[in-house]
Amino acid sequence: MTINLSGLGIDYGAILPELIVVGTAIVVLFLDLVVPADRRGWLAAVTVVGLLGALAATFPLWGQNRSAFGDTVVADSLAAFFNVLLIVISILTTLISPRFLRALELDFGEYYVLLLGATAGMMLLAAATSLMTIFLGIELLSICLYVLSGFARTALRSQEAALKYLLLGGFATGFLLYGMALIYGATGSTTLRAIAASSTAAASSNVLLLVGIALLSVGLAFKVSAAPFHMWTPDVYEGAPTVVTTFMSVATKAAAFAAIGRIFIATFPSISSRWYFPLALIAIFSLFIGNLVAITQDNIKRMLAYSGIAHAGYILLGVLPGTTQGFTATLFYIAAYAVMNFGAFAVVTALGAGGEQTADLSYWRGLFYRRPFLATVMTIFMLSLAGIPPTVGFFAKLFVFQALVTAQIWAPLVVAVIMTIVSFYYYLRVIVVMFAQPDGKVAENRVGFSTSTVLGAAAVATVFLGFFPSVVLDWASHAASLHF
Amino acid sequence: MSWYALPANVPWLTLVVLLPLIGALLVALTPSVAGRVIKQLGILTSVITLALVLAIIGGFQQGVGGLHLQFEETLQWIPLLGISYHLGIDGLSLFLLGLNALLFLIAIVVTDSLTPRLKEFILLLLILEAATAGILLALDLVLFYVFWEAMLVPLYFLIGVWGEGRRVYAAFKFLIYTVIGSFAMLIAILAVAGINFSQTGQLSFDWTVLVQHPAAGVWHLPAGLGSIGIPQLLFVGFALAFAIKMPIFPLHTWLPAAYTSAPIPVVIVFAGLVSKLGAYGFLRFNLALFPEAAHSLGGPLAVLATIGILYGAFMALAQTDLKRLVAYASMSHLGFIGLGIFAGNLLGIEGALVQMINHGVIIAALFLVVGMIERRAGTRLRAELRGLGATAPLFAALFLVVSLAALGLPGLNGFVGEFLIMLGAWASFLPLAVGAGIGVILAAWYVLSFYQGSTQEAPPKPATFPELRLVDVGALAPLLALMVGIGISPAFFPAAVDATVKALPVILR
Amino acid sequence: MDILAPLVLLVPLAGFLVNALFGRLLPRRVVGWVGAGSIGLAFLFALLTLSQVLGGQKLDQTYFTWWQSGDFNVPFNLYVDALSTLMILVITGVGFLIHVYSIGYMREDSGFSRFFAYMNLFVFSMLLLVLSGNLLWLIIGWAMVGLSSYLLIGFWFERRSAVLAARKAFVMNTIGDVGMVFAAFLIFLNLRVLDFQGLFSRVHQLPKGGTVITAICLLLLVGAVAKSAQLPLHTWLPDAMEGPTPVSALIHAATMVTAGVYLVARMHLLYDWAPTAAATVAVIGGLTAFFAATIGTSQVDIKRILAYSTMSQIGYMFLAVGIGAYTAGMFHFMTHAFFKALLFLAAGNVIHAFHDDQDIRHMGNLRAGLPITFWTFLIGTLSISGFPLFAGFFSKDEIIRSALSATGSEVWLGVLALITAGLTAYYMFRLFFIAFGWEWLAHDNRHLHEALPVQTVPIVILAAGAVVAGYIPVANFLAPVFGGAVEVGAGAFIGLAALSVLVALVGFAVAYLLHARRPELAVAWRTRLGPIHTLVEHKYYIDELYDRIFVRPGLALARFLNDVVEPRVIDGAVNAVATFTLLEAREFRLLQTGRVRSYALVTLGGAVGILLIVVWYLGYLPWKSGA
Amino acid sequence: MPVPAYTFLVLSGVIFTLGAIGFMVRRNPLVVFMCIELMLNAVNLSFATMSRYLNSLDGVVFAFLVITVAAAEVVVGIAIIVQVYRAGRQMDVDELDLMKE
Repeated sequence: MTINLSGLGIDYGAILPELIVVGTAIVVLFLDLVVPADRRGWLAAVTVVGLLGALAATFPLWGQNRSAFGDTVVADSLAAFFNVLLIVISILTTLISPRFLRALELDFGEYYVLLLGATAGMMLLAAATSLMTIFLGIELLSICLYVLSGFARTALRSQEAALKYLLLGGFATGFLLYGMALIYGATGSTTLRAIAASSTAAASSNVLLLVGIALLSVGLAFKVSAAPFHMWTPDVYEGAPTVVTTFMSVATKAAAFAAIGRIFIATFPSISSRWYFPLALIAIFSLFIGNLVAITQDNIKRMLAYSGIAHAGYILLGVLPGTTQGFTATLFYIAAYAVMNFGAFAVVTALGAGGEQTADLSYWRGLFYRRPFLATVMTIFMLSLAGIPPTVGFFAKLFVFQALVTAQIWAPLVVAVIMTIVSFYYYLRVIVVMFAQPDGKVAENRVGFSTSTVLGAAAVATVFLGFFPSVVLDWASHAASLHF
Repeated sequence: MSWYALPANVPWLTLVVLLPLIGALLVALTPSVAGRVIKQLGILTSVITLALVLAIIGGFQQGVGGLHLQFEETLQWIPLLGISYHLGIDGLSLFLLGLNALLFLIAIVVTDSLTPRLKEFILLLLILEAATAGILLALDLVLFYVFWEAMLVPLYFLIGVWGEGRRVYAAFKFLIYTVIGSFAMLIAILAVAGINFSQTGQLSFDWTVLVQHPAAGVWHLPAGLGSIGIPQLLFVGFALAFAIKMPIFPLHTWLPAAYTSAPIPVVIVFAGLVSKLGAYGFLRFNLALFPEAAHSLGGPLAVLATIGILYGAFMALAQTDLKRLVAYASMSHLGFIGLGIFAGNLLGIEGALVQMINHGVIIAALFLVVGMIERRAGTRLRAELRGLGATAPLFAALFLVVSLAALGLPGLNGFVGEFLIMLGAWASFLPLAVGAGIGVILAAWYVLSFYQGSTQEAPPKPATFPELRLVDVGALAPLLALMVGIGISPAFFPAAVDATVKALPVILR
Repeated sequence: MDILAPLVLLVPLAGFLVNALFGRLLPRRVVGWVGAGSIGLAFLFALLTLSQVLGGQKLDQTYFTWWQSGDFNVPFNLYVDALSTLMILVITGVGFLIHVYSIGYMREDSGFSRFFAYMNLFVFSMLLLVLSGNLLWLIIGWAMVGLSSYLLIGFWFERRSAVLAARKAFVMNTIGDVGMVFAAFLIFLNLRVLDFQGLFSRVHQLPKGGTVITAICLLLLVGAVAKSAQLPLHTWLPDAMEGPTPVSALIHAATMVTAGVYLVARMHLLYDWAPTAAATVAVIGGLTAFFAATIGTSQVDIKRILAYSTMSQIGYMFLAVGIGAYTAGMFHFMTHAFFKALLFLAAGNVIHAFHDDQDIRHMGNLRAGLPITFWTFLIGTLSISGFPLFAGFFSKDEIIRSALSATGSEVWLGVLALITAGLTAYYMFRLFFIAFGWEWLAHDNRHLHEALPVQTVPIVILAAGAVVAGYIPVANFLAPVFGGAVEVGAGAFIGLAALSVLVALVGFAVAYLLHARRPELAVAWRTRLGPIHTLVEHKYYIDELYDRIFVRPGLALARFLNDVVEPRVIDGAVNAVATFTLLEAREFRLLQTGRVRSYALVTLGGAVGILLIVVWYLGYLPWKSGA
Repeated sequence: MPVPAYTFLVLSGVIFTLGAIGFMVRRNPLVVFMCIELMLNAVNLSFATMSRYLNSLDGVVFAFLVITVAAAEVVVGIAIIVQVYRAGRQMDVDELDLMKE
């Protein structure tokens, strides 16, 4: 008796990047056993090399449309787009990590393994075209991040963050899965392609399907930390080691939005009239709560957490029209957000690496005069987050708003605009504080070479894309044209 | 002025934007300790820029009819959304560009070499110059918006870091106000392009394209709350941004705070130029893109402008701080410009255009004078200033000319604009012209009490107010020359702008 | 002539520039002669112009374009005819004498060069005003005259009173300027021209006596009234005495205040076309003449008395041009220029002699000390009082005659003018008797010294003018502009002449009685007239009135806006929004309790909310069916 | 005796709700964690039901997947909880509020 595997569409090439990342993780895991404690830097190097390999393996996937493993994953431009994004993020994270970890005496090999694991999960999530793979990806990244958030084993806040993240994450996973179950029940299949085929306009009054979609969106909204499913975000961002926050604040969001795009825009276009309203509400909530509460924050990590919630709202706005144009804007925004928010958190990390207690805004007073470089790049990131040209953040907002205007979606647009104005307050507050006269002289503290390189790169990218957004926009528009 | 033709294949306008940035780069590369070098770099840069701009003004062909732009440059920028890098110049922007270059030169010249962190100061000034020049040159709405917003950041820092008093509050207030307006404009910009797209099937943010198909249509409010004309709606969107920048009453409360806190070099360009950019925006966009709305909404705005004239004048009368006084005087004068624009006829608009230059020149000079007084006498409070003219006759004389121009004395430049503006207003809204006339009388009142209060009467014993130095005279000289020159023979001005203004849809209509 | 006219303008301008730019470097002698010489030169050019005008030439020459867009085309053009020629002759001629006098008078002042710069600027502005060939440049000259007067009134700028007087003069003149500007608007918007030729040719397109032309003329009148210190914009003139005395002479005799008369005369075609406006001019003139004269009777400051006499005399001129007797008005302008300049310069000598004391009660018996001044002043007094054969007699008489002989309502103005003539004679001789008193008063004035020749010579020349100017055939000279003068029978001529002389004599007699023969009577009368006297002495409290209704309310409003409206209302609204936002933010912040279970609760709430939406879609909720 | 499919679905819904409510009301992290497991099992039940009802294996496979992943999650979860415990803090999720507004 023989088993015919041809139908399964096994195609390792399609998931080569993910495989490489996982492989690297395993390699690092073993290397960790042999590398002496004071040479852990090597692990970072290996990690970077592996990620670069994955990056290289990603490029062939550009412009393709290879469904593999029975339609559970696809290798297309969108996946490639996110692979590049995620890999770059985790490379940058890896680069700024060692110094920070040493400063906090957390310099253990598992860190890189978990980082790679999370990356792999995110990449899988971006490529997933089946409920199963989506679930798999989400869990892979989540579990790794649970551990990473608690990586500062001895720090109470870190533990607390981990536990909160774990419990609430699990809670949300419950909803996610239940939604998947109902969708499966309504459509009889788990692959998005089949689901799309069976969810025609007639399905717009299918109870199971709609409830399923609702619960699914709860799970996903949780992952992108959109209000009102954002409650975990501030605490976890604050408690987790800054470098981890840096990573997950951008990477998780990005990956989850890939899934959102595939599910809502590609799979359920015919019933967009059904998911538009809830999503719009979620977006508005996020803009509202994120921006408003951020005003009141004196802890910069929490402030950035809330700003992250707000940005989830902006990104979600791009999904609302359900058009390729809108999704293009979303993708561009994700990329932009990745650059600038990573940069912002990286600055906090860099300060933390100096072993300084950095979370409180009062510490940042007069930063410009003792850490001019950090203050300058932070200024750039803040301006970009606020959306002031010529920075990438401006075009991100511009494109999203433009999509909304073309789709004549006014109410969320108005809220977005008003809240953006509010957001100026807290972003610029940071700048004001940094440029205010320092009250006490704090010892000059060098930024490590790799860190400053990363920061410089992020800042340059923020500004460069502010002058030539087309570079990324064209990729985004190409990647946004989903089809299956 | 079509004295000669510049070689065509040189990106002149891009150079105008680029030169200050290059200068900024050089400044950034100079070590902060080399204060003199940095300042000289700044001066050099702005001198070259000024020369270039003058060359362009000289090469500007007069009387080229229609909304025909000159020195145009177009490059693909964001093709996906029909956003292009499109620069051009016409009668509306020509002389403002000159004013831009001139005021920045003066600002850098009068910058005190002992300013803390001089390097960053000059750096930001140069970046600001590039941004403002861009605003005047941009013909793509998004490009314009980018420059418009980019202008905020340097200004914000220049006030917030180098300012005095409640500088952070002032900078912040200014920023929030401006941003509110900007976003209204941003939405309007997107909507204009969207409507044009639905009409013509071509997605473009290009002014020259959009001006061909003025938006039309009516938006019916939900639940039968009536309906609003789309052009009017868009007009308001743009107007908000520009009205706040100008500022038009009652959106002005950021102004006294910002002007008072800003250091003198900054306030020179701030009051002298940036406020004019609001007026320029009205002409370039509101009047060109929405002629219908301009006619239906011009009246209310003209009323506001007139209120601004009188309000600013009365406020100026009540001020005790010279800087605040000049700030409100500036607001009052800007009311005239607004009135001329919204009169919506040839003379009113040309008057507004020439008055923009005059206002820039006059207000810059006034703030220079305030700066000189403050640096010498160590105070700006009218109560503490007496008889400065006794020991500084030259100062008193120059100050007198500036004051006379400010109160619109016939024969000096202020009169030219005010005459045409009131004439235009008289033709459109007679009562408002009368109101403006009262404003002129009030101006005579507060300007004279400003001038006499500080320079005349018995000086304190011993009179210690030192006479002007050469650099002060040098900074004032070009402004004074313009005051007299434009006052006596402004004919060159209509010659250059007539064609453009005549072609404005709002006039044609 | 197209060269001459600009020269007349440019020479004083050059003088101004030289003295303004290099005056502080040049020796005083040079400064003085540059200042006076430039005017003298201008006078020569004016004479040449005269010769050409007498040769029947006219000029309307455009030199450059001021503004040209659409049909709004304003050139810089000069317009020379008999009228402007007469004006420039007087301005430069009398102006020259005043300049020469000033060399002596101002010799010890620290601001010597500044003074001459201002004086030249003054003359230049006035010349520009009268030579300009279009309304806009007339307005420019008009305003620059105001500026010059401002500068000269506030010449001693360390005196607070001078500073305030200057400001007052300027603001009031600005009111007039605005009126002029508005008139220009109406003219342009209705006739599409601003230059005189076009204006005069097109004015008849407007309906005669219509609203438009009347409005134009009245707005022009606002300017004229402000500049010529007529009611109700006259209050600046007396204060203008804060300036050095030659300035007063210049303002009152040659330049400034006569501008209003010139304007009406220049625009006579318009006023002929707007009878109502013309009548208004006449009424204002008549009233001012009388009103000022009454005040003049009660003042004790020598310069103020002269100032009010000027107001009164200008009133005559307004009356004249108002009733269409333009020639008479201009004639009186000319004679007045002579004797008023004379009076002021003479008064200047007296004031110097008494070390800047201007109170006539402290003066006396000047015949011995300042003989030249004494006799010339007497001539001036006789001339202004309209004694026969003096210049003033002819011109004033002609005005009164035209007023009385005019048909209709102006007759009462004529009567008023007649009475005013009497008052004039009274207050002038009152001044003369008290200040120059016949007999020795309790006043030691042996230290008095006559002024330098450089001061006395001009006075003497002016005195000559004050005598002979009446014989100049101005009427014929101006005929081409205004047409023939009003003709009256010889009988009426003699009769009226006799009448006015009689009135003047009465005024003289009263003055002689009260202030020379029996001064105690004057005191008695003053007490008897109690309230009226105080009223008159305080200039009818008009200054105080204006202060109450304009100045103080204006400042109060300003303070109110600054202290209440701006911070509370406008800015208050803005701040309120900001505060509200912050409060909201704090509210939302409270959600974040830090407890996992409450977080889960919120999450669940969100999920339930979305499910509710779904249910709503499916139409399971009563109020809305989603499908 | 055949039981209609929807009863299973209702059951799973009830269990899920119980889990969710348990999450809210219980304060011992371990118990809270078990509530999550309960929710997941409710999901598994419905998956199985669907799978049976639709005659497709995907649901069952999914259920297995969930079980394994849940196992992994538990491992991590327990570890973290133990960490917290060893830090000497009470086994009470309400006590974990170092970080709040």
